[in-house]
This record gives sequence, structure tokens and C-alpha cells, in this order.
Amino acid sequence: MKQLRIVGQSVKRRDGMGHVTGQTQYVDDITYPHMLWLRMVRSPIARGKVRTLDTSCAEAYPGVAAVVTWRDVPNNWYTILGLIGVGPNDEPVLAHEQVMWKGEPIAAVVAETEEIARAAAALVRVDIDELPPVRDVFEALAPGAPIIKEWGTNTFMYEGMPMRRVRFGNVDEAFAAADHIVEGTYQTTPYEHVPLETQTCVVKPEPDGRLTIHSNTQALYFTLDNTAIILNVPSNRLRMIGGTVGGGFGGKVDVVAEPVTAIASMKTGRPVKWRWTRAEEFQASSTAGAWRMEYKDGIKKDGHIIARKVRALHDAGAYHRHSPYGVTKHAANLQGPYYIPNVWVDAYCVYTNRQPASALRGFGVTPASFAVEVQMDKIARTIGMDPWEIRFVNAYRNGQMKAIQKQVEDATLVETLQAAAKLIGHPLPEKLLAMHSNDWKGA
Amino acid sequence: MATEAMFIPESPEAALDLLSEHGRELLILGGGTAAMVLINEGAISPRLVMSLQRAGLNEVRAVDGHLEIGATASLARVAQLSALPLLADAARHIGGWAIRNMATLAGNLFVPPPAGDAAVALLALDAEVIAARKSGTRKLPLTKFFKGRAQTALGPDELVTRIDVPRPSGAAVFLKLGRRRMNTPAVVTAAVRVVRDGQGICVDARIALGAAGEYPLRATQAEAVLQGRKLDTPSITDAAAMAMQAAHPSSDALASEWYRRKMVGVCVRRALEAITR
Amino acid sequence: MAKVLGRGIAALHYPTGMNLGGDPTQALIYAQPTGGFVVKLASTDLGQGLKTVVGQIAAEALSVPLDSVIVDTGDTDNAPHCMGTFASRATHRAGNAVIMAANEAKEALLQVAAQELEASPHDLVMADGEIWVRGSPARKTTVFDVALAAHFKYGKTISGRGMFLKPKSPIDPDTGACDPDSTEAHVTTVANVEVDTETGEVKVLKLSSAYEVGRQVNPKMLEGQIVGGAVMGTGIALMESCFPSYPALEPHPASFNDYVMMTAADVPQIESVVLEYPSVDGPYGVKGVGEMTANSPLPAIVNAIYDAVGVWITELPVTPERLLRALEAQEPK
Amino acid sequence: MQTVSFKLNGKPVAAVVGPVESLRDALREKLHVYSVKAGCGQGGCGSCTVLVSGDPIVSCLMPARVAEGLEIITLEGIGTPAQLHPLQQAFYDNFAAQCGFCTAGMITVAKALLDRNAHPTREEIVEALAGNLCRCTGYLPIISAVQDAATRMNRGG
Repeated sequence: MKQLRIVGQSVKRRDGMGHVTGQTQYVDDITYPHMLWLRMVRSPIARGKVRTLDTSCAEAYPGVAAVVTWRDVPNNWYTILGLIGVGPNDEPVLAHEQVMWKGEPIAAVVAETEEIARAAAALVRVDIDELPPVRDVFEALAPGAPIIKEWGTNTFMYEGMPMRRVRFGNVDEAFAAADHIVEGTYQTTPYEHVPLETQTCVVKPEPDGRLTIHSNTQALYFTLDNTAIILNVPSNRLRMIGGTVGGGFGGKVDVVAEPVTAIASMKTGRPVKWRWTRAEEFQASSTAGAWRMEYKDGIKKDGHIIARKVRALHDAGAYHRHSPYGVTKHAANLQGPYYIPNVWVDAYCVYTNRQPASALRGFGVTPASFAVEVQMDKIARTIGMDPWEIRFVNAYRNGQMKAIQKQVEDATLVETLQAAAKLIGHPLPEKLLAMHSNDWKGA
Repeated sequence: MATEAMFIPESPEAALDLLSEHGRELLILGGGTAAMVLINEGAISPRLVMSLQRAGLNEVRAVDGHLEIGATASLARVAQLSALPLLADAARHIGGWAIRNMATLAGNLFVPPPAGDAAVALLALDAEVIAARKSGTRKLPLTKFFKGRAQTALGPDELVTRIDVPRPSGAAVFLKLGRRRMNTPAVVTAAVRVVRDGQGICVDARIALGAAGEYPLRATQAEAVLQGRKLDTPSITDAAAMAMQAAHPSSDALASEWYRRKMVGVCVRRALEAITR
Repeated sequence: MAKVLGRGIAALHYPTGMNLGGDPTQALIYAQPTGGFVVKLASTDLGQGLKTVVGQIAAEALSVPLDSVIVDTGDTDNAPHCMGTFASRATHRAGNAVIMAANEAKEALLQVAAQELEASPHDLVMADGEIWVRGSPARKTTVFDVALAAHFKYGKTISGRGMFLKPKSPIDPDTGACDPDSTEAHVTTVANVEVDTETGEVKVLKLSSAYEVGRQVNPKMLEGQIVGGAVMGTGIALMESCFPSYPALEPHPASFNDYVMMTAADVPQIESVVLEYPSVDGPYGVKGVGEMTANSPLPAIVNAIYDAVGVWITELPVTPERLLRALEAQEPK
Repeated sequence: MQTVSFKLNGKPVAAVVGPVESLRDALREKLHVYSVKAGCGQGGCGSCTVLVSGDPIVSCLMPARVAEGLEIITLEGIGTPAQLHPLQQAFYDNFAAQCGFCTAGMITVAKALLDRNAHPTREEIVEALAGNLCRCTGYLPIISAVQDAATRMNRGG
């Protein structure tokens, strides 16, 4: 490889001077004359049937320009998976006949100031017949559980199956041949992205009939295409401007601010800003979902893991968002950076009446890495092997096959183990120091 | 409904006039660090609001061996009070720097657990609350001030104008257990003050607890257990156990009742042990 | 005995990119009349520094000085498609697209330069904004002059189109066989912790990591991802939860008082080394690291806790309460 | 609505504000001071920190009317691209800003700290910054930047 001149240099950030002088323009710093503010009315309960929705008092409140409900949404589906051919759609942009989680958006109040929008939002009346919520994966999968999805199960259906499967080798035979069986159950709970900048969107109607949408989305075209489908307009009617984001961490891949703000702008003919409150960011934006992971590993005396069987249950919350893909990504990565010749995975994307989960830094892989690596230490302690050595012994090498039947080609785990040991001054035996990621000679 | 008016009285008398006129309809802001959160979120929408920031209630002065602290003295200022290290320590553990610059000492009496650390220290210091109304003022011990979660003994036309703290005797320690090292609400706080005689025998003790009940409280039976004894492992263990019995904490996002009760024991023991060192 | 020390390790991989419906990103590059180059991307910079590293990659590929590259991101009327900034894909995908566009633009530039220098484009050498004939350094011109000539003398555009596509890989529903990503970065992290056995509190003293990232585009900004990720991961391991009493739906934190996250006062000592084994298909060998930096603290801390006190905490976050309950349930040794 | 007047970055200004409109909103919406960020409205993140008579406060929790007659300093008053404060230069040089959303609050608090204490210890820096949250940097580059700025200022830079 030729000598690189600029790649590899710690040049200063292009946006650094704007940041340190407070002059970087974020979406919330954009304002237009006669701009309106949007405030969302959300479901106060986790599950129920909407009996009546009465917006008349809010509409009559001085300074209110409009109240947007499901009736105003041309195509009332969040289509983020539908856009790429994964279905069925399951989440309305604004709730209509039912609410599925505490925080589900129902009606958007659009007013001259944020304070008026806030005050008027309190006047929207929603009567909901409460139903018992499904709270976690066990409740969702229990016999007789209320079925909360139109298609008749509480799981996402992967090509007709209620789970994402991985089948590699033969785990039953391998368990029979194993010297040790180590089992472990792991659980994570939901957490938030917490960007310092909440989701914010400013929509301005242009004289030529287009809409300019200022957004802090992480994915401009993805948001544009989804918004166009929801608005039922050609994509070329919309212009997305963004690219300066006050932290994302996966939370700004949801298309949850732009469609409603755009509809509010179309309905009023005026620029509209929607800046999520911090409470909304915590309670109504997607989270990293909870995972329940049940592991059974078969190990030989020499430390080689020869079989892994996993049942993983993802609490996706009330709707898909990106979770069905997160489960696939989870299933594809839970052999970790190791070679395991026999792998059996059933990973379920399960729906509950909880704030929806979606992508968050490490999507699907964070819980897998957590479970895999604690499991590695458990195995080491069980069979009496050093936690370093067990990782060297099992680390995948270039040329080996992963459980998803893809050949390993950029392996460097062994090298990071050696470098980490050196960094902390932990002496490694010669046989481990002699290992490298290209030392696999073939089956 | 949107707020109609904000009053910023420039004297205690003007504040009391407004209070007498509007009573409970008037939301009182000390530094605003609690109420403005609710206003910004739309959780409350008071018709009338009064800020005490200019009411001349922030004076701090030493009088006849005790300290008179104006109601709106900021926690940042309280954190600098070298005469009252226990209270200063409690104040220093509240919020971040900016919050301490805004929040007031009297305001801290009105925020329910797991906030309200300053009140815990004030309980251990035998503080008295000066409550004023148009017709006059009264003095009530802090132990009589709290009536329930976010409920006080104040009448609708009464205002806390000052907090009086006697010069403390004995040795005192403030301990706070949070979920992070700084800028954290309490899992549990303990403010402990012990007066010992020349032989090391406890002649008087105060054990005050935060986030251990509906409001900051004193574990009087734990205090009594120390009476007449040396501070040693048996007496400290007994006091910690009594303090756990006195605690009736709540569960919230930070900790459960079970955990808080346990930590009352740990904090009281550690605070008393710190006094012996 | 209240404070006990422990050390734990974790060794992780992280895949670059995603494959739900194909994973494309495009870039356009064109020269301005005076030799500045504009890179047009619809990718977004979330703060990780995409604009900066893309500028570095473009300047490298174009053989021009860094300050002659303008990076324009974030407007769908002004730039071609990008799937988005997620899945540790942005530097890898956008970087590849930018190199491809830069190569095409550079080729166009060298065509014009060849005319100006009366030489074959294959004989030209270009560096730091200058172009000369190999072996004859005197026969020399500049990007400035060539761009000017292209615009006003030859009527040629100096531009390039770049596209990186990881095509959609169908997943075999029976076996899960698929090709979902492009490359893997790796890390080994060692966590040193101190456990308070009376309160269940865990203090992370130090996180030491060895990262292998393919290629560092900007070492200080990579360090920013490493440190930022380590702190976020520590918070996720020990503090953060939207439903602290999960599966109960309440409490449901709505503020920074209820949702506990790391402040400057909670940050452990962090040290790291970086290895570079260039990836097969990354721009200059880059692998994606944005996400994995937050992952390794979780198991490393849990393993360190076991090392300290002999209990496995298999439910996150490891709140003091969760650990204390586990310690109380521990079989007396 | 009522008019509030105060000194902003050394210049007298006035704005028409609602009874409980926050100083943050008055600065942003009425006076177009956009370094003051709306991060939470709960006083929990520090992104809206400004100096009032030299003391850092979270402007989301101060009613704008309370600022009558006071002296307010925002990041715009601490330094500009043409005339950077040493803290700004140090934040830039130390990569202490990633997304940049918390940066104004961080520099503002750090300015108040260095105004009082030219030689802060690491612990004193951490204590000053503990009310300001950052999700990107892991804080260490920010702490380094404050130390770096203190060194530069003590050298008379």
C-alpha cells in the first residue's frame, strides 16, 4: 500500500470552529416568519380502544391554527419497513381505533407559540376503553395471551415462521460429544439514545408547492421516501435538508417527526416546527429493546466450543420500527468472534404494549456480545481454563465458516487479545503469543 | 390555560401582600428549579406566579450564636457557609453548579424525596423555620414543618422568610448515596450529629434521613439508642438498625424500598463511624 | 471488607453495514474553475466527524491539498442517494463512493492536464495539487491551471461519480445463511472494577482496550469514538434503564433525574491501542467502529464483577440493588 | 406580555416575553442567541447554561422576567471566530466537541470556573462540569480541554 498523506492524520474537525463558537446551525436554530409550533397529544395508557377523540376545545383555543389527527394523514402507516419490502405495515402515524403503548401519538396541536400549543394540547379529549397490556415476551407468548397483532401472533413472521432461524452443523450430535455443557440466561432492559439534541423538524411550504423539510434525521433519503409515501405525494415534492445532527446513536433513523410536521404545514399553509421535549425523548422515542437470551454451549476438554443452541426473545414493544431486522442481526452475530461448528438459533421478535424499540448503537449485537462474552467467562470458569486462553482457542480465523455460512475474511481477534494483554502488562504463554488470525490450515 | 401574570415583589411585605390577596392561586418560585421544570413540560399551568428573587429575602447573618439564613439564599451560597459545614456539605451535593446557583434553601424544603438534602442537614442542626403572614410571623421547628409528601404546615397565606440554625455542637457528618458520584438525587442521605462528653459518652445525637420516607425525617429512636453510650461497634450497629426501622422509603426509578431501607442502615453506620475517626 | 477489586475481559467483533434491502451510498465530485473540489453527499454527520473524514479521503484520492476539498452534505436537492448514517457504515460506504468518484474526477483532470502538457495521461504524476510528467519534473502544471483550462479552454467537465453498493443478500429462512455485512472490526477490553459489597455499587476504575479498525482515517477522532463509546457503554452496563422495574411499565423515567447516565464525575480511566489490518473492501482498508466502542464495557464489567465477588450478574444494568441481592443470595463459601 | 430589559454580552437589550417564558426561550426566540441550546427544559443537561452576573445558571429554569436589569453572558460574549477565548481554542484543538450540542454550555461553565480558579484540579473541573451532560465525547476530551485552556491562560496566552 502506498504511503498515505492525509488519511491517517488527526486533522481538525471541519465543524469544530462552529461548535466552539456556538455558530453551528442545528435544526432548532432555524426559524421562519409566521412559524407555528407543534405539540403532540399522546396516549396516557398502554393499551385500549379509542372510543372518541374530541379536538373541538383545542381548536377553539385562541392561537391554535389546527389540530392534526389520523383523518389528516393521507396514508396513515409508518412505512419504514414497508419501504424496503418488509411487511405488513403495523403502526399508524397517528392512532385511530386503538392505542398500543403509553405515549402513542394521537393528535398534533399546531399553534402560534409553543406555550399555546402546550396549553391547547391539554384540551384534546380522548376517551379510551382500557385493555390489559401485554408487558413482556413471556406474557406475549403465553397460551391464551391477548393477540395484539392483526396477523394473529405476537411475533414477527419471518417467511412464514415466528422466528429467525440459524441452523449450522448438528448441535444435538455435538452436545452428545461434548465434555461440558454450560448454560446461561441473560436479560437486558430498554435504554435510550439520549442525544443532547431532541428530534426536531421544521417544515416550510414553498411557493412552487414543494415542502422544504429541515430535519436532524440520520438518513435523509430514507426519511424523504417514507414521508412522501405517508403524505401520498411524489418524492420530488419534498426537499430534505439536514446533515447537522446533535447526536443520533440510532434514534434519529425513525421517521417520527417529519410526516406529522409536514402534514401540519400543508394543513395550515405555514412553516411549522416540532421540537420533541426531553420527556418525549425519554418516554416516546424508540428505545433499545429488552432481550432475553438462553444459551446452551457444548465444550470439549481442550476448551473448544463445539455447539451452541440459543433461544433469543426480543421485546420489540408495540410496533416493528426496525426491530425485525435487529433480531436478524442478533441471530447472525451470536456466535461472536468465534468459530463454532454447530449452531442452532431461534430468535423471536416479540410484540408487547411497551414503548417501541428500534435501532440503537450496536443494534441487536450489543446484547449478543454481552451474552456471548459473559458466557465465555462462565465456560472458562466451569472447565478451569484461563479466560484469555479460552478466547484464543476459539477465536475465528480467516477462512473458517461462520454459522451464517459466510467465510471469515477480516479476522483480527487474536491480535487484539495479544495487544490488550500487552497494554495491561498481562503475560501470555508462548503458545498464545504464537497464534494469529491466519493460522487456520483448513478442515 | 396559560399563565396570566408573574409577580416579582421587591420586598417581603409586597410578597406577603400578594400572597394574602391570591392565596393558593399563587405559585411561589424560589429559584424556579423545581416549578419551572413542570411549567416547561406543561405538567402544571399556574394562573399566577410569584418569584421571590427580588423580595429581599436572601440575607445571611450571624445573630447571637445562631445563623439566620434568608429563604432565598442560594444553595451555592449555603455551600460556602463555613460556620455550618454539615449544611454546606449537603448543599454541595445537590444538583450541578448551575442548579445550586439558582435553587434556594427554603425552596429545598418544598421538593419531595428523593430531593431535599438540605432539609436533612437542617433537621440534624435543629433548624427553625420562620413563617410570615401579613399579620405576623411564627417560628416552628423543622420537625413540625413537614406534614406529608410535598405537604407542609404552612397556611395558604404563609411564606417561609428565613431559616434559623443554632450554632451546632458536637461532630457532624453528611453522607449521600446516589446513583452516580455527583449531581444525583438521593438513594438515601443521612445527616448525623453527635455530642459527646469528655469521656466520649454521647450526650446528644441527631440522625436525620433523606429519601427514607414521605419527607425528610429524624430517626429519634436511633438517636436515643446512642444516649449515654460510647460510639463503638455495638452502639453504632444498634443505631443503624433503629434507623432502618424508622425508615419508610418509597420505590422509584433510582431504587426500591428494600434497597433504600438497607442503605439507611449502611449510611447511618458509615456516618457514625466517620464521626469516630 | 467492603471494597473488592476485580478484573474482567471481553473480546468482540462488530460487523460493518447492514443488509435489509441492499446497502448503497453515492457521491459526486466536481472541480470548480480554480481547482477546488466539491464533494456532494447526502450522508449525515452525527457528530462522529463524517464530514472531516470524507474530506480526508477525497483529498487523498484526488491527490490535492485538504483545504481545496469542500464537503457538502445533507441536502437531497443537492446530492445523490445515501442509505443513511447507521450500522457503522458511513465511513466505509461513503468513503468507498468518494474514492470512486475521486478516481473518475482525477482521470478527467489528468486528461485535460495531458493535453496541456502534451503528454499521455498515463505518464502524469500528481501530488499536492501539482501535476508533472514522470521523469520530467520541469514539464509541470497545477490543478488550478488545469481546472481553469478545462472550464474556459477545452469545455470539459472535471467530475466523478461514485457508488458503493452492498447488494441485498437474501436470507435462507431455514438455515439463516446470508451475507449481511462487509467486514468486522475487533476489540479486546479489560475492565478493572471496585465493588462495594455493602452497597452493591460498582466503580469502574479503568478500561483498557485494543482495537483493530482496519485503517485509522483520523486518529484523534477515532479516539473520540473509543472514549465516548466506552463511557456510554459503562453507563449502559451500570446505570441506564427506561424501565428500571422491567417488565413493569412503571416507573418510566422522563428526566435526567430518573434516567441515570454518566456525568464527567463518573468517567473511568480509559486507555487504548489501535491496530490496523486493512479490510478487504473498505476505503483504504477502513472498518466501521462507531457502534462497537460502546459494546465491550458491558461484558468486561460483568466479568470483572464476577472476578471480584464471585457472582454472575446476567441482567443489565448492574444496579447496586441487583448486585446486592445477588450477593445476599450467594452461597456462603 | 411584558418587556424585559437586561445586558446581553455587554449590550443593553429588551424583549417582549410571556409571564413564565424562560430566559432560554427569550434568548433564542426573541433575541436570536442560538448558542443557548434547548436540550431538556428540565435543568438536567446544562446545554442552555449562561452566566448571570458571572454565575452559571440554566436559562431554561429562569423566568426571563427575573433577568430584568441583570448582566447575561452567553458563549457569543465569551469569544468569536475572529477572537477566540482560550477555552474555545482548547476545545477545538482537543476535539472536545463531537456533535457540538453540549459545547456552548460546557465552555460557559468552564469559563466561570477559570474566572474563579486559575489553577483548578481535575476534581474541581469535574465538579464544575458535573451538571452538564455530553453523550458523544465521554467527557475526557472536555476535561483535557479545560486543563489545556487553564495552562494557556496561566502562560498569559
